[in-house]
Parts: sequence; structure tokens; C-alpha cells
Amino acid sequence: MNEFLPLLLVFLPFVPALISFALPERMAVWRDVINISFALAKLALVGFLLLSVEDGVTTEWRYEFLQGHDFILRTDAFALLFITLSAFLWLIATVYAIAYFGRGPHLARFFGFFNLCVLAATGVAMSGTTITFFLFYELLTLATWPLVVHKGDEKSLRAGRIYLIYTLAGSAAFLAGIVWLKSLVGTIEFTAPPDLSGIPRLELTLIFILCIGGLGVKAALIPFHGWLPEAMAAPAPVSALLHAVAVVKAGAFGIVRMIYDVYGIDTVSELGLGTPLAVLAGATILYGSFRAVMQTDIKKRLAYSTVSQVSYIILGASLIGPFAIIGALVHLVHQGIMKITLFMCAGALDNRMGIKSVADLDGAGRAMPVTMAAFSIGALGMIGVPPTAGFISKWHLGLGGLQSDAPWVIAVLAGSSLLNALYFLPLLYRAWLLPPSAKLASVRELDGAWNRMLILPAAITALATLAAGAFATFPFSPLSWAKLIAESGYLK
Amino acid sequence: MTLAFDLILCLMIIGTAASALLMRNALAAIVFFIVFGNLLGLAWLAMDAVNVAMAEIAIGAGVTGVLLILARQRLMALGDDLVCDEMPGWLRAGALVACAGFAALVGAAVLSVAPSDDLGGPIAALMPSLGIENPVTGVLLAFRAYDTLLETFVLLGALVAVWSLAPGTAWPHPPATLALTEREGHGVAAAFGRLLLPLALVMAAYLVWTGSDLPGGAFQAGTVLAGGLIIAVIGGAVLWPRGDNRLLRVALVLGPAVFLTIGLAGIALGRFLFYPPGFEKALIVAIEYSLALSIGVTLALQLAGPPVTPDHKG
Amino acid sequence: MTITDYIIPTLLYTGVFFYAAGSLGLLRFRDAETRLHALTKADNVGLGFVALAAALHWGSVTAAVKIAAVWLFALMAAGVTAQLMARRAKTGAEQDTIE
Amino acid sequence: MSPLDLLVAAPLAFMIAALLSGPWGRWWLLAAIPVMAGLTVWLLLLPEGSGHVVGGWTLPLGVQLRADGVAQLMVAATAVCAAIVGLYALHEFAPGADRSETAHGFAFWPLFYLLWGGANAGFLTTDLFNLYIALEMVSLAAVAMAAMGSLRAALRYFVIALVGSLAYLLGVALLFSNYATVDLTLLAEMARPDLATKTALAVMTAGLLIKAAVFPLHGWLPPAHAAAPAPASALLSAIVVKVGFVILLRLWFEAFPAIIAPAGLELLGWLGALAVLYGSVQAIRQDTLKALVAYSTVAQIGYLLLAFPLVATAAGTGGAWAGMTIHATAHMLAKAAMFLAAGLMLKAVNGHHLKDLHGLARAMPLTVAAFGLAAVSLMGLPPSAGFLAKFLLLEAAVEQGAVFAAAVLLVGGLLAAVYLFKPLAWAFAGSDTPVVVAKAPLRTAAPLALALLAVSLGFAGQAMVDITAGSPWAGPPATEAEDVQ
Amino acid sequence: MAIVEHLYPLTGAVLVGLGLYGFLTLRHPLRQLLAVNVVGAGIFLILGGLGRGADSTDPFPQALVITGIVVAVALTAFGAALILRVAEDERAPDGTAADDTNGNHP
Repeated sequence: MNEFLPLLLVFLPFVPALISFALPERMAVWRDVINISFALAKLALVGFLLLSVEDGVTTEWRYEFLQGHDFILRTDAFALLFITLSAFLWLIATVYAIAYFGRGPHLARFFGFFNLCVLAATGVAMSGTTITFFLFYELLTLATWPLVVHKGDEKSLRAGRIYLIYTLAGSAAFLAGIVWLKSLVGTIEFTAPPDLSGIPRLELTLIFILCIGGLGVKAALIPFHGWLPEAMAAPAPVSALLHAVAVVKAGAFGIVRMIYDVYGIDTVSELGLGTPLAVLAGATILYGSFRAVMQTDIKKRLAYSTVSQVSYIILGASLIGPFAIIGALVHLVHQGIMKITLFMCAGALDNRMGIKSVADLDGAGRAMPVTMAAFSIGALGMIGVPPTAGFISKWHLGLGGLQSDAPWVIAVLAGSSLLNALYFLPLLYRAWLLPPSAKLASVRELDGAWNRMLILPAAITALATLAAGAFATFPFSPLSWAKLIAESGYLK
Repeated sequence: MTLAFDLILCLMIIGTAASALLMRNALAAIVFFIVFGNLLGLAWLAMDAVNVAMAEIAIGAGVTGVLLILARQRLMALGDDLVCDEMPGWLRAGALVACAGFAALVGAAVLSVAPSDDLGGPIAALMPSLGIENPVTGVLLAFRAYDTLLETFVLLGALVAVWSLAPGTAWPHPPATLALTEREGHGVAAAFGRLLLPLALVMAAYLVWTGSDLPGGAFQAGTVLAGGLIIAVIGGAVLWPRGDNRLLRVALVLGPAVFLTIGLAGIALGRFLFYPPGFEKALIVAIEYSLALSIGVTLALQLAGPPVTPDHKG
Repeated sequence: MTITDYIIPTLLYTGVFFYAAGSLGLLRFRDAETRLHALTKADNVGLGFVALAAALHWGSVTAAVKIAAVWLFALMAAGVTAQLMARRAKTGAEQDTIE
Repeated sequence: MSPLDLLVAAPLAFMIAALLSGPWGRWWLLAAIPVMAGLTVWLLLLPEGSGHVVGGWTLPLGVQLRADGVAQLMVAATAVCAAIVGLYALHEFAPGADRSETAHGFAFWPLFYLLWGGANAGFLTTDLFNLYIALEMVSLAAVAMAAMGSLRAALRYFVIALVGSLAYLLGVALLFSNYATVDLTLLAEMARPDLATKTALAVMTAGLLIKAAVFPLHGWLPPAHAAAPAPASALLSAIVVKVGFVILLRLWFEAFPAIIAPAGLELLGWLGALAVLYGSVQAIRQDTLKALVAYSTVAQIGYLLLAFPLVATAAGTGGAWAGMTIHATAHMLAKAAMFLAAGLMLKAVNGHHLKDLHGLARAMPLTVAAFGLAAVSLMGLPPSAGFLAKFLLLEAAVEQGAVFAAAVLLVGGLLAAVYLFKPLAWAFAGSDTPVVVAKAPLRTAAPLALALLAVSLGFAGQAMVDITAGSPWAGPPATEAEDVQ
Repeated sequence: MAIVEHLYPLTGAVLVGLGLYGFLTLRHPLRQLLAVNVVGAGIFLILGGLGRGADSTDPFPQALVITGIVVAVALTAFGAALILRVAEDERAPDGTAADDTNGNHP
């Protein structure tokens, strides 16, 4: 296997990024074509890698950028899970973004940074050491800032400011943690946890808190979640990308790496760090759901829903048990697919009909039936209704809670699902069962290529949500892949 | 010299320095500064450092004094009376205590070092190979020629820096004139200036020539030349040139250029600033003559200040 | 001890006397003209005596010529500056004073 | 033959050439760049620590030049900065409309070469008195350049710089009297912890701290750097302050490491920490762009001092040493880029304030990108050279248990993000494309090139670490071990 | 006796202190320039005075002092010119004496 493949995979989006920056606005068509074709190319590359990793072959690329500090890109199974998700959703989000913005001005910058964002997310996934991880993690922060402030109005600038302060402070804590750890045990590769037995418990605990605190900012753990609802000021494709794939997932991904590859589950359970983290995650789940109920703005409601849903991953990871970790890993994918569906639909509703608040939704189902159908599937998935993907996640998490002697997890899941229902079902009720206003009646959902392009991505991810649930036991389904990861490395 | 002489001289140096600093009247302060410089020259003489004495009196007291007087005069013309705002007493007392403490520290450090002529021997041993006898010139133009080379560029750079201060409309006009009016005695000064300039040239040439063996050298000679030029300008015998006068530019860079060229030529024979055996004295004298000319012109123009717009009275 | 050993101090003291007289005049006289008068004349005579002493001390012709040149320069400079200062004082351009 | 003296002689030769060429003087730059580039490459290829005494004399009489790691790195970075800033300045410092000389257009070029030559002289010599002259060459050119923007700020700078020089000179006088030499390498062998040495070291340090604008002696820097024309600001912030810093390094770590009290190192470390925090807070409070960038220099210089105690206690690894020197290099490139970009942006909108940048990211995307990339390096974010430096310093701080220094490093980066994203946020604000007065597409390349270099040097981390390790004091225990072999 | 040998360098130390005091208390730049020159002279006295042997003075510090004096005068000249230009500029803040590139003369 070619050792440069990981490098190629990570830096592939750099090409469309540069081209997007450079192309003048009048060549926007070319930009669209190039973006989509690179997204396709990446997906193909990922598919190729998937086959090889399933055979147990991992490839890696190393470069010693400083003596004793390797820059390592590696395609292990966990990395590929995240990469597959990001490659798939990148393609979807690209198509959606093209349709969403149409031929608006100043999109060169948007697509450029959009690609850099994907580059960083892929890098985060494939990082083989803590330092490499940090490099891409910071790059992700930088690449998303211009996307958050894209609109340039007062609200976006404020959101950008808050986003930066939160995430950079988080990165600083994370950096302190990994440098501290490195000074104790040397370079940490994500292949096998280092031997931490000789190190004082207090130091290890402090480092863990620093790292999880730092990563928790991006994963929107309370009390570090404040930036996420603010960031809703960004355009819908950005919200979709940020909240489904790139940013929050990078945080959650990092936390899983910390627990399983840096500290190792033995050390984590020995130090007794799993339970407090699980409790924090549980609190975040309930808090996020609770806040979501109270929002009237659709995107804000989705944002708080994200706060809640991402913590399912952390909950599963910190419970430490076979079912829990499978639930966490599979939810990483499922939450991505479902949440991007919801955001793309919300964006489409806003784009086509100016619907921003819950109250405007009355009768939207009749005006835009396909969109609302996709939205409904996503929402039901979030609640955890079978046979959607969300059900699979919650089922495994619940089993994991029982397995790890933490029955309170069931209560959290139940409470959360109840709250999920409370904030999603009224939307569905309004959209489907209430009569539309006169304004909405005139909308023709699928008229014109642009409009079809706007709806298509959400429809695809909605179908994927169903498929991931219905065909969960098939090979290459997210669930089977999560089981593969868990069996190959994370279960002793 | 006796101890009493040294003691009195030192007390006078300190006294004149204090007066130069504490006098409220700026002109008096500057005059005291010039006296201070001359006394310092005496002190250097007392220490058998004739070269330094000449430099101190010519440059430290002379050129600096004229600079300060000219600056004061021009400031007065602008309505700046050079009176300092009184500082609060407690601040001054604090400053006094701090400075006294600092002087005491430096004094203690000085006392802890025994005066000694450490490098006199090694230098004397090397002098015969240079073919010149003034060891100070030897240090300046051979052992530490690199320092001296850089220093000549500082001097040149300072003139460019002065010029860079010219107001937008002034460049490349000449600096403000120093010539006296008829009523102020233009005739007398003109006659003196015309007489003095050639004398200064002769004297500068002499100082350079003698500088290789006896006290003297390019810097002292350059100062004499500058003095002659200034007096000639005051008398109206010579006009300040325009800044973009080609001849002027050549005169300014001649010394540094010759020095640098000889230095670079040394590379062909071994090292930068290497003088081939047998040619040391010739090269040193060549450097010194060109330097003296450039230093003279540079110093004179530095005294003249930045160019002014033609209708502008300096 | 030769005769020059006596002449040199004598010349020096004479020179110093003239200097002292000139300085006294500078301090005691009333206006600019008289002060200049005291300074230029008495001091240059004083300088002459000191120069003579120096020339004898070194006792070489070249030294004597150089010293004579110095004296002549000083005389000339004193004459010119006295002229200029006197004009200045006369025309009343009195901004540059040390009170 | 050696590049050591040519690196000083060549700029001086170009100074003469520029003086003689009148209105055409600026074009000498096109000859100077290849010459200096060649000499710099030659310097980098020299075996580390190679040197000679100028003119073939011997110590202690002569002046010794030496190519150690820090000199190589600094000379190279200076060459890059000076060349690119010079190209940028070709337009700004040009003859008047009728091909006649203008005061600034004419005077900038000789001063530029004086500064370049002086900086090289300062980096390459081991002679303390020669360093004094180099310091004055640089200061003189710097003040004159600052005066092209604001006479008042330049005067303040001048007076304070003069005091700094004299403090340094006083130390040189005491050292020479005490040891009968002014050569660092000889002083290192003879150093005694007596009163004269300590006094000398104290006053020299104070003088150099003034020259390097270290808090609380920084007061002159922000007005001077903020007011000067953009290329001058770039040179001042990038190169001039580094000369004082390098001399400080040589004094503390080469000549007198044995007699430095830990308390002294701690003091410098504290000053550095205060500089980082104070400079950053001040930068946050500015509402004019160049003042913000100038205060950022105050903060960034703080890191250099913050590293002093880390370097001194590092046990052989030299990580802190490398971090410190790489930070100096990264700051050179990034700050020069930032000043040039700021100059272009302000000229384009004909304003000074942050709010004048409104929407500029759409009108001048490349210039804003250059500013942003430079900001990435200054904030110490990956993959820039600035990150590399901060990472190495952080690692050293954590290894030594210097929690406070580590905290300052991290907080300083955050504060830098706060103040640097302020102008960027303005540039991204709004949705209309502002009409700019003057676009300069060609000159945009200058800040962009510098900023890209600052960022991409992060990939050449090990190369830079290797270069700086070639300094005689990069890690005291390790150096001794080498001597034993 | 130490004091006798050290008479001139000690005078230099006093001059350094005096000059520094003058620099700190005199608030006019030209007077500060003068004070700085006094400090410089003091430093030169220390440098030369401590290089004094039994019957001659070390030529090495002499050369350094001469170099120092020349550098000092160069800086003083520039400083004086700068002070003057600042004063001119302040007297004519509307740009008549300053860089009048805008050329808006009344």
C-alpha cells in the first residue's frame, strides 16, 4: 500500500481550496464542478481505504518535524469511521451549499475555507499522535472562523468572537495538557496507550481534566457549550457542517481518543475518571434538551439539540463497556447524518420561505412536502424511534449503561428522549397538521434545478438515516464498523 | 603634573559640568559645556593622551558646542526659550539620590579596577610592522580598522539622517545660511573666512600627515577643515551647496568609499581590511586623507542642519 | 642651571599677569566695549609671553615657528571676534545674553 | 575569503552607491538582493562557529567575526525581511513626479543599507565595542526612519535610545578596564564575579532592554513604530529590536553565564511575562491598526525575555534555546508582513482606524490573507514557525515545572488572538465591497510572501533547531560534554 | 594610593551621575542632549583613565574613546536637527513648515 495515501487523503481538499480562492466569481460554475469532483474523488479514495482497512491493513505516513516529534497520519479503523462520515457529508454539504447560495457574491472565500475545514477534520481523524491531532484541531478552529463570520453582520461577528475565545482557550488548555503528558511519558502515538503506571495520580487527573476540558469546548460539554448556539448566526451550510461533522465531532472524537488511545480504559477506570465524565455528559444531555424545548428559533433549537446529542458520544465513551463504546461510535455517525438532515432542511425552509421561527412552520409540510418529510425522519431519528438510526444508538447506549452498572443512564436516555419528543413533535404537528398561510401556498418546492439541488441532499441523508437503522446488521453499516473498531482495539 | 593640578582640574571639570547642567540660562549652560570640554581636553593631556585631547577639544567641545549654540539660536528664533519646566522638589530630590547612588556604584566599580596599560605592550610590538609610530592611529586604522570603517558610515549616515528631516518642499535646497549680514560685520568675517579656509586646508593636511607618527589624524584634521568651512560660510565666502550637488556627494562618500575599497581589495590578498606588507603606511595615509576631507564636509553640513525651503529664514 | 631656566618662568609669570589683568577687566568693566578691550588686548599679550616661554622651552626653530603661527592665529581670531562682538553690542541685537 | 565581513561591507557599498546615484539610487536594491542572498547562503553553509579576526590581526586587539547559529539564523531572516521590505519600499520611497529627488525618497535608501549593514555587523561580531557601533548604526537609521512618520515620536525614541547606548557603553568601558579585552569569547574565559563585572553587566542589560523595548522600558516603541511609514515600521519592529536582543543573549549566555545570578534570570523572566500581558492588553485597547500592531511587538518581545530563565536552566536539550531564537525569527517575518499588510490596507482606505477596514476582506483578499497568516504565526497557532517556537518554549517550561511561564505562554497566545482578530473581524464585516482608494496588486506580494514564509517555516522546524543549536551556549551541559570529546 | 590613581576615572563616575541627573530633571530635549554628552564624556574618562599605565596611557582605549567621541558628535548633530524640526513643526501645525505634500497653503 502506498505510504503517501494518508497524506493524499488529508491534503486532497487543499487543491479545491486554492482553486476556489483563486477563481474569479464569473467562473463560479467551474468552481462548483471542481468542488464536487474533488468531493467525489475523496469519497472514492475513502472507499478504497475502507476495503483495505477491513482486511486489517493500516497505512501511515510519518515526518519528523522536530526531533522527537513525529507528524503521523494513520488510517486506523476509528479514523476511517470519521473520515467516511466526513467524506460523505462533505459531498452532500457541497452540493447543498452550491444550491443554497446560488450565485451570491463572495463565495470564493466561503468554498475555500469550507475545503480547508474538511482538510482539518480529516487531519483530526487521521492524526497518529497528540501533537498531530493538536495541529489539525487548531487548523479547524482557524478555518471555521471565516465561515462563522461569513455574513459579516453584527451578529455573526459577535458569534465569531465568542467562538474564537471559547475554542482557542480550549485549545490552550488542551495544548498544556498534551505537553505536560509528553514531558512525562514522551511522544504518544494512538496505537497503544503508554505506560502511565509510574506517574502520580494527581498529575494524571489534572492532565485529563485539562485535555477533556479543552476538547470539551468543541464538543460543547457544559459549561463550555456557550459558543454553539451563538454560532447559529452563520449560514445554514456552515451550521450543517460545523454541527454535524467538523467542529463538535472533532471534540467528541478527541475525547474518545483520549480515553481509549492516550490513557487507555484501564487507567481511566483505575483513576475513576470515567464516571464523573459520564455524569457531566448526562447532565449536558438533559440540559441541552431542556434548553432546546424553550427555543422558538428553529436553528437555535437544533443547536441546543446538538449540545445534547453530541454528549451521547461522550457518555458512551466514558461508560467503558462493549455496548457503550459501540453506541458511542455508532452515534458519532448517526448523529452526523441526522443532524445534517435537520440543518439542511431548516436552511431550505429559511431559504425558500423565510421560515426562521417555530411559529412560521404552520402548514409547511404542504408547501414543501419532501423537505418536511426529510426533516421528520431526522427528528424521529433524534427522538430514537425505530427503525431510524437514532434508535440503534440509544439502544446500545442503554445496554451499555446497564452493562457498566450505571442504570441511571437509562433514566437520562428516557428523559432526553422525552424532551426530544417535546421539542420536535410540535414542529411536526405544525408542519403537517396545521393549515398553511397564504404566503406558503404559492411555493413550488421542486421547481427549477436549483431548488431540486437544495432538497436532494437532505432527502439523501434522510434515506441514509433510515437505512443506517434498518440495515444496521449489514456489513459496512455504521454499526458493523463500530463493532469492528471496538473488537479490534477498544475491548480488552 | 602634580596631584594638586589634577585635583583642581577634576574639581573644575565637575564644577563646569554641574554649571552646564544646572544653569537656567541655556546660553550660559552651553558656554559652560564648551569650557567643560576644553578642561576635559586638559585632563586628557594630563593623562598623556594627546590624540584624545585633540579630539575632545576639537569635536567634543568645539563641534558639539557650535552645534548646541546654533540649535539654541534657531530654537530662540522659533520662540522656544529653552526654559525647562520646574520639576516638583521631591522628584528632583529622588532623582538626585538615585543618581548619586548610581554614581557611587559606578565609582565603587571604578575603584575596584586597578588602572593598567595592558595592551600598550602588544600594540607597541606590532607597530614597527605598520611603518607608523602613533599607536593610536595604529589601533584606529589597523587593528580596529573595522570599527573605524563602521564609524565613518555612522557619520555619513547621520548626515543623511539630518537631511531626511528636510521638510517636503525643502529638498534638495541648501541648508539655512549662516552668513552674517552687512550690519553684523559681514565684511570682516568674509575676509577672515577667505583667509582661514586655505589655512585650515593646510593645517588639516598637516594633521593627517603628522598623525601617522605624532598625535593627530583624520578626525582631528576633518574637524579643522569643518571649522574652516563653517567660518567661510559665516563670512559668506562659501555658500552651502545643494543636497543633490554631485561634487558634494562625491566629497561626502570619498573617505568611506576609499576605506571600503581598500578593505575589499585586501580580500584579494587575504582578508578584508588586510594591508599588504610594505604598503601599510601608504594605504593608511591614503585612507586618512580621504577620510579627513569627507569628515570635514560631513561635519560642516551636519552643523548646517537640514535643508530649508528657499524663502524660509533659518 | 642656564639662563633660560630663569627666563622661562619669568616670561610665564608675566604672561599670567596679563591674563589676570585681562580677566579682572572682564569682570570689573561696565559695558561690552571696555570688556572687549580688556580681553582682547591684555590676553593676547599674555598669550604672547606664554608662547615665547614655550618656544624657549622646546628650543627648536620648527617649534618656535609653529608656536608663532599659533599666536598669530589667536591674534587674528581675537581681532575678528572682537569686531563682530562689538558690532553686535552696538547694533543692540541683545537677545543673546547671559544675565 | 569569508562572507562574514562581506555581509557588512556589501550593504555599506550599496549605501555609497545609493548616495551617488541620486534619483536612481533605489534601483540598486535589485543588485543588492542577489548579492546579499548569495552571501547569506554562503554564511549558512559555513561550518558552525567558524570565524576570523578582521584584517588578520589577533585577539585581543582585533575585531573577531563569527558565524554561530543565532547569527546565521538572524542574518538570514534579516536578509529575507530586508529584501522583501525593500522591494515593497521601491514604490513608496521614489523620486518625485519630475524625477527629482525627494528628501524621504532619497534618504531612505542609504539609511536602509546602513540599517542592514549595521544589523549584520551586530549579529556577526563577538566584540562588545564593535557591537556598540553596530547598535548605533542601526539606531541612527531607525530613528531617522521613524522621523519620516512622526518627528515627535522619533525625538522621544532618539533621546531614549541615546541613553540606552550610553548605558551599554558604560558597561563596555568597565569591562575593558577590568579585563583588557572587549571580546566576548575571551571574556567568557576570564569572567570573574567582581563588582565591576556585575555593575557593567547590569548597566549594559538595562541599556539593551531599552533598545529592545522591554517592558517597562518600552514607552518609546509604540508611537515610533505606529507612526513610521509601513516599510520603516516593518524594519523597526522586525530587525532593529532584535539587535539589542541578540547582544543581550551573547552577554548573558555566552560571556557571563557563570556569574549570572538566578535572581537576575528570574527578573528578566518576570519582565518578559509582564511585557506579554501588558503589551497584549494595550494592543487590545488600541483602535488604530498600526498602534495595535506596534503594541503587539511589545508583547512579542516579552516572550523572548520570558525564555531567559528557561534557557538558563534547560538541561542540555536546548529546546528553550531553539524556541527563543525561532520565536525571534518568526516574529521578524510575521511582524514585517503584518506592518506591510497594514500599510497597504490603511493606504487603500485612507484611514488609520480599525473601523476603516470595514469589509476590506472582499476588496483586498490577498492583503487581508497576508495579515491573517502573519497573525497565525504571532498567535502561535500551527503550523507556523510561531507555533513551533511557542511549543518548544512551552515544552521547556512544563519540563522545568515553570507553571507560571507556561501559563503566560498560553494566555499570551489567547490575548494575541483577541487583539489580532479585532482587525480581521472588521475586514470581514459587512456584505458590501468597499471602494478602495489605491490598490497595489504587485506590492501585495511582499507581505504575502513574508507571511507565507512565517507560516511555512513551521515545516522546517528541525532545520532551524539544528542551525540555532550551532551556538556555543545553546545548552551549557551539552556544550561541555562536546568539549570533553 | 587608590584615589590618586583613580582620580580621573572617578571624576568620570561623578560626571555620569551628574549627567544622568541632568537628563532626568531637565525637561527640554536640547538640554537633555547636553546632559547626555556630559554622561558620554564621563564614560570616556573612565575608559581612558583606567587604561593609564605607569608612564603612558594605553592607546587601545584612546582609540576607542576617539571613535566614541565621533559617534557621539554624529548623534548629537542628528539630535539637534531633530529637535529643531520638531520645534518648527509645532510652530506650524497646519503643515506650512512640515511636509506640505497636500500643498494647501492659505
